[in-house]
Amino acid sequence: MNDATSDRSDSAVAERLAAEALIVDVDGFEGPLDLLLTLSRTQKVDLRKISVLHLAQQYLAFVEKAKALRIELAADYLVMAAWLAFLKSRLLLPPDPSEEGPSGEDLAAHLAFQLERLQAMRDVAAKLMARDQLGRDFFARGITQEVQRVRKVEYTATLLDLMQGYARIRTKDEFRPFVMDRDAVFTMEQALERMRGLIGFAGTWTDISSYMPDGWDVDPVRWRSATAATFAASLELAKEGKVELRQSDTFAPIELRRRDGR
Amino acid sequence: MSDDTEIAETETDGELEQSLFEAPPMGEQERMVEAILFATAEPVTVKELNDRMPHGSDAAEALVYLRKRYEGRGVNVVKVGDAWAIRTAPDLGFLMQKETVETRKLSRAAIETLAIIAYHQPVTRAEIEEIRGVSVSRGTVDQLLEMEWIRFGRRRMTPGRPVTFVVTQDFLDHFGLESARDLPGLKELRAAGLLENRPPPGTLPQMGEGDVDSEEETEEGQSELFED
Amino acid sequence: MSDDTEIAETETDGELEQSLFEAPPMGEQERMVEAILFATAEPVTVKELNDRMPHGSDAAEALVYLRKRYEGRGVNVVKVGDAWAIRTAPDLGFLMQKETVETRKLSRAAIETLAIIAYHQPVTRAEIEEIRGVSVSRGTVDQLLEMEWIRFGRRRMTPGRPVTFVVTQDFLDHFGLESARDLPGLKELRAAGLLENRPPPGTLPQMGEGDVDSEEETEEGQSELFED
Repeated sequence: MNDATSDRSDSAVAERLAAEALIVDVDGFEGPLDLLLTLSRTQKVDLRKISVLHLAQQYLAFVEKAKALRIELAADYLVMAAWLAFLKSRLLLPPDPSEEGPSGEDLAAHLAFQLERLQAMRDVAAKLMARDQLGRDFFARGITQEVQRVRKVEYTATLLDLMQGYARIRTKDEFRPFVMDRDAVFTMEQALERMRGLIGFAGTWTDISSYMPDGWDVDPVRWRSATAATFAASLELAKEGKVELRQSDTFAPIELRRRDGR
Repeated sequence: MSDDTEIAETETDGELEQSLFEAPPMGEQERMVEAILFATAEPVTVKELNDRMPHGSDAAEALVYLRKRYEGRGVNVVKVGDAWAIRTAPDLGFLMQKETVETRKLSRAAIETLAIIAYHQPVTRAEIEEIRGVSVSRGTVDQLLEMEWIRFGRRRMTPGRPVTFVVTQDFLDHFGLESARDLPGLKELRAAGLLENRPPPGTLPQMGEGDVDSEEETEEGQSELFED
Repeated sequence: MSDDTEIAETETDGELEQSLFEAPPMGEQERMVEAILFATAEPVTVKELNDRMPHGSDAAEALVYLRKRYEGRGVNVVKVGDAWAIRTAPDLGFLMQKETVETRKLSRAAIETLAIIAYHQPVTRAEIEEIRGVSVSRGTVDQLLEMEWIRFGRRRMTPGRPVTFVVTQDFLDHFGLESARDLPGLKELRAAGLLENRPPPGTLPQMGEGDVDSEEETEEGQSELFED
């Protein structure tokens, strides 16, 4: 009992010293894994033979110390502490057959693997940095000769480009995606506008074809469009009550007269 | 140009006519490779060499001779990835104090991150974090990218398609490595299984970005943990 | 460092002990000069070399050997003022140029001008402008001349004796034509859907006015072309 107590107090002192040393530069740790790795060094054994249980206890003791000293630990340190506490219980208690998931040994093995891997990365990082380095141990060419870039532009055109170019000039027209050609269309709005200006004079019955725009009777396409627009405009004007329309027979001329008064 | 032709004449003699259409003799090709490598500070790929040399040249073969010629000399022909460069012999570094460029001191985090990328490439940020057990700051990766020691590799074909990082030719050049396979201790690490991407069994706390699969498991574990 | 020691050992053999206190063997000094000249950004004087090399070295002598070693190689040791440098052999200067060929589409103005020349040759600048309805920039014609797709034809025997333009053999080769007469006529252009099926507005170009020389040559082709 006595022995045990003194043992405990001895190790407690050592642990406290270690922990305090750690606490002083807690900022220097790059996360909980780094802290674990540092703690594991106190075991002075090969990482493969490390006692994960002991390590968990060391870590938990460290966190306790930090708490006692009112040192705020980042959340991931606490998460690790919680996980290690869980791991510790799994390692200590007999396995519960009803419990699922990996065994305490699996978890401990993985943690040991993580520590070993991190240590290995640190070792090779040091080896890497110890290598001969460019600009420190060996050197590149001091006087570099610029490679002159001779930029040569080669212009090309295809026969089709040439033909299209020529065709474009010959038709003085753009080659463009298909669009409705609107220049042969006389819209109803245009017809209405034109007729509104003219119906003032239509005191007597007049053939609506006389309201057609000038020059639109030459080209059949334009004639057709102008006729339709004028007719539609006449109907519109009749609807508005501005004019009256009549037709004596099928295909006979449609006549229009201003509607007075009302 | 004229010297070039002269040499071709003297060396090939009767075959002059042929040589006008064929590649220059190997000795000439070696001179050409030598001139190009000397002129540039950056490593030059075999393809670039061939592109710059007369049609039909075989820079790869010329390099074999040239490398041999410079063995043991004050400067050496070195291979850097798939490119070639001339570098001073490392044992003469002491003569170059004047030339030494102050290199930016890398933080411990940056050095470790660099080593992890070199040894585990292609590697995702989450994997780096898993190995280091701490999140990787943006600045660290940015610094390494800026130094052109790492670059983005292919995206990983896993959910989220995360980008990966790989080391560059500049990295190899800086550390005098022919290829990433020549990294110190690589074989040993592989043999020890330390380069395997071993998934944590179940309930390890997720460092960095947690992966989706184990989320509920972790939560379950933690609700248990936090009972007291 | 190991290379260094090996060479020192093999070359000096029994004198090894002595060499620890004396200048390195000449072979080593040559290597050093080689490395310094290679890595230094500026030409280096003999004094600077001696200052940087181990005590007792004779850079001037090492330079003699080094210069000899690089004779006829792809790079040479050259004297620049009273300093020394390694430079690319003058006959290999052509390797230091990298030609990048960029392919660009000919501008619309150039294509149209070219087309007019091809269809109407020999044609004066005034005629081209009349056909295009806009003035032809000097740059456009120069570009076509430079590409060697057009050349000057005979002067027109009209007041002012204007030069004419005709297309070249290069032009025919590029477009895979045996002669300019093989250019598709308007009928074919229409059949190919390149001309709209309606009479071209405006006036026909004034062709071959006073063009005595080429009358017979072009008549046949053009009568077909300009059937409208």
